[in-house]
Amino acid sequence: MGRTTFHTDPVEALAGVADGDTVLVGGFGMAGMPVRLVDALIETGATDLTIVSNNAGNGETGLAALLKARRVAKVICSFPRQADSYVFDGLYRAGEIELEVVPQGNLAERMRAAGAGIGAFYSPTGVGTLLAEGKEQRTIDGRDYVLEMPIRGDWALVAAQAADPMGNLVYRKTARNFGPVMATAAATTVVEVRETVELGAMDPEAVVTPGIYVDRVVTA
Amino acid sequence: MGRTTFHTDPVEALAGVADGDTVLVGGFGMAGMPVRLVDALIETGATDLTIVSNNAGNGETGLAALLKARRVAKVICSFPRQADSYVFDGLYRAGEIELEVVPQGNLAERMRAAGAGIGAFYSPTGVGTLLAEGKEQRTIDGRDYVLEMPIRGDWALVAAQAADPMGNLVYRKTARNFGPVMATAAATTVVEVRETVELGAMDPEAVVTPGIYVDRVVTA
Amino acid sequence: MSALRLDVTGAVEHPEPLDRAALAARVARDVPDHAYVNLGIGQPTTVADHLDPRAGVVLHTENGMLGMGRAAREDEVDPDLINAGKVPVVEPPGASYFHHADSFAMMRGGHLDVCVLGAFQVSAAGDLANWHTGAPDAIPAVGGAMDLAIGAKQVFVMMSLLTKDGTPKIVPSLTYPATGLGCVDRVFTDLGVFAIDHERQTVVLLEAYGASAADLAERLGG
Amino acid sequence: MSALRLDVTGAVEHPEPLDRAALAARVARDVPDHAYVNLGIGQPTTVADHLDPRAGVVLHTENGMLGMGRAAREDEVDPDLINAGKVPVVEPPGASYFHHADSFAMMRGGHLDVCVLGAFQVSAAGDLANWHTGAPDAIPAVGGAMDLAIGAKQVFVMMSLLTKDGTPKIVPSLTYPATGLGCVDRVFTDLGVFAIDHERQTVVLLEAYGASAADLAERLGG
Repeated sequence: MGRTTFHTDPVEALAGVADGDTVLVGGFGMAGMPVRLVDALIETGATDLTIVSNNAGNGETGLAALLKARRVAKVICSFPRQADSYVFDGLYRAGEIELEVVPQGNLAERMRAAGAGIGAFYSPTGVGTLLAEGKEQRTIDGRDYVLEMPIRGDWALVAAQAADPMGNLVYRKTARNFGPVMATAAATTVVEVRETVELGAMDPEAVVTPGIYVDRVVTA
Repeated sequence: MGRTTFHTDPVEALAGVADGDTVLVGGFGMAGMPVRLVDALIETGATDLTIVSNNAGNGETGLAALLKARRVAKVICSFPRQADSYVFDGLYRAGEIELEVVPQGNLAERMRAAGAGIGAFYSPTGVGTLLAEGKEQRTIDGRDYVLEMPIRGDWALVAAQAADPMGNLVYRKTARNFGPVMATAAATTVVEVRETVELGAMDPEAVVTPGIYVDRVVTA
Repeated sequence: MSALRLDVTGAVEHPEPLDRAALAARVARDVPDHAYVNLGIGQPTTVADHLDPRAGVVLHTENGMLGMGRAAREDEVDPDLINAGKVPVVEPPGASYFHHADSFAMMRGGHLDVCVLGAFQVSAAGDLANWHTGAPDAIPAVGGAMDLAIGAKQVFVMMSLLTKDGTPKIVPSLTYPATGLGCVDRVFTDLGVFAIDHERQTVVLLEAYGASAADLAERLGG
Repeated sequence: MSALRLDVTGAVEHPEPLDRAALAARVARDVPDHAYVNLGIGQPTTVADHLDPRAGVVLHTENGMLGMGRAAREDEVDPDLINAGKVPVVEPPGASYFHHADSFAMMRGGHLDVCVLGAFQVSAAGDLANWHTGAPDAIPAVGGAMDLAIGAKQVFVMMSLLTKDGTPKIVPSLTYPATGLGCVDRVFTDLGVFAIDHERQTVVLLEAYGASAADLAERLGG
């Protein structure tokens, strides 16, 4: 058996979260959003957090509730502005939150680089745009690229469909999105699952996230 | 349906291979080696090839037969020297074949970069060694890295377990190895499979190589 | 600002402008059979309704699916199965799922044949502006726009030719912040279909709709 | 050549040298419970035979498997299921497969706890030589050695302390071509177990087997 631990209490599963930590939060819209873990993160009381996620929260639940509770110093995301992202909008316009906008593919690839031990990479995305300002540019084989650095998390909060006792994960449909990438890019990865299955019940060919990337699992 | 075409004749499936082409050949030892496609490559008569593969052939079949037929100008691989790699050894010692030795992880990642549109990347592997000589080095966050460039193929020859009519692929156990990476890194990817399954018979969650990467399938 | 480099010789003229549905159908006509295609959020999504199922076009959505199906009916909605616009869709046979890094690798590696995007502006060099109005109080939000802009063998833009106040959206050079440089290949609008000739950095009018080629040349200042 | 920086104070002395099986068992003792471990080709592979199944150690093989099982018996051989040494193995429950880029990403991203490797030489700085003798007529072949050398939280080396002609393989600085710099943490040999103190660039003798600490210091020229 690996070293993945299993928890029923999501707050217990976040033991160790500290002020100033960087937290990768999975999900694209609500699909794959680790709702229980985000709520638990609020409960921990940790503040001055950097949140890395595709969006910056909707309405007043989940990430938006975390923002509203003033726990977040900085958001790194691709798309903060949504129909009902008024909590983020208000904090941003009041100058109370820092924002780093990253093209969605660079966001995913920068986390993949962190997980894969890549020091930096040249991306074709964003060349010649505001989001490449101040970044090193390089022409390789006649094409222009921008140097992008890894994004590492102290924590990754991920939602998956099922875990086995080794911590191996499968996801469901497009709820997979950022989960498998974030799981590789954090010092500690915490995963909420809908079901746990017995050892041997998961097809080894179909495992998406091997248990080595999964530190703690919160069961349903 | 995608544009993947299905063939029974492996030589027909290699129509278009030209002298001087770069061919990525899957497999780690014999696991995942596209034996029928390598034999067909010999039959095409194409010469002056660059072969990218983990090894450089064993005995006198497969890649070794291709080498023995003097069709290969250059081999890019991680481990040319094996117990019975005498065909390669002889050509190399006679100065009749060029060799680029690449650490196995860099070999995989350089092909991944080609498939993913990454211009180049900084790798921690090989720093301070003979294999990094002449390569750009860079210190990032206190760690040293070597700049590695993508490896692109004109062709990828891959063996998989099964294909569906969309060209989606699954592999079997450790025969997966380089196949999914090479399939992304070539202008034309040709795959030999042991079985074909009906549309809808492959679990969309378990597809390893989506059909977009598969141009031609050779059926059993 | 210098004049737009525009070539209207050889344009075919049609009597009526294209309404939204006709425009979507016109874009669909230029999508090759068996192409792998990403349709951007909003108007580009409607192109799917005009693709002949027998043409075998395969849709990609950047949130991790190839072979994406149509929008889900109410009784088919599955919150785990959405497109990039966060609209529930269905899973046809032959689909596959992958994670976000693999999905954008597929896009940026140049494996998609066509990407269809909306735009604020397109320049004669094929530069695209579609992510930011440049207004000083706007909250920046890019999503996948910059990846999509450079991530397909052909990038199609679909938009109205003129803003509400009549200003052309095909311009000599961008005044809005760029999404990508030199990336647009074809521009489909209500009044005309244009190709970008990257070598000549010239906009070539292929078809005019509800206006003569000469009219369009005058409106665009070319 | 300067002298080896060696610290033998505090070493525990054992009367007998370690034979190959005892050495493998000694390495196994230092592998933490529940660790994710890659065992290099050859002698390091034998460490698996000495891991207590209850310790929950999970084996990685760089050709794309986590949770690798023991060597296959003759009736269990499956040509699709091999380890990095190309030896057939079995698939225990809880295993998973992945492709080569994902497998080396797992390694280079620092996710493995321990990697056990053979070596020609280890320097006081923790530099490793294990891929090339430097002989001018040798055909270079690196495999995964350079990735393994830098790809685990802890790198263990397992070797004889002396060559057949009695030359120490722990050296002030490498004379063979390097596989990785500053990467070795611990060296397990028939005559002694050593830690590399990276800050002091010093080899620390932890345990001596079949020789006194003073004897080893003399042999190593420290």
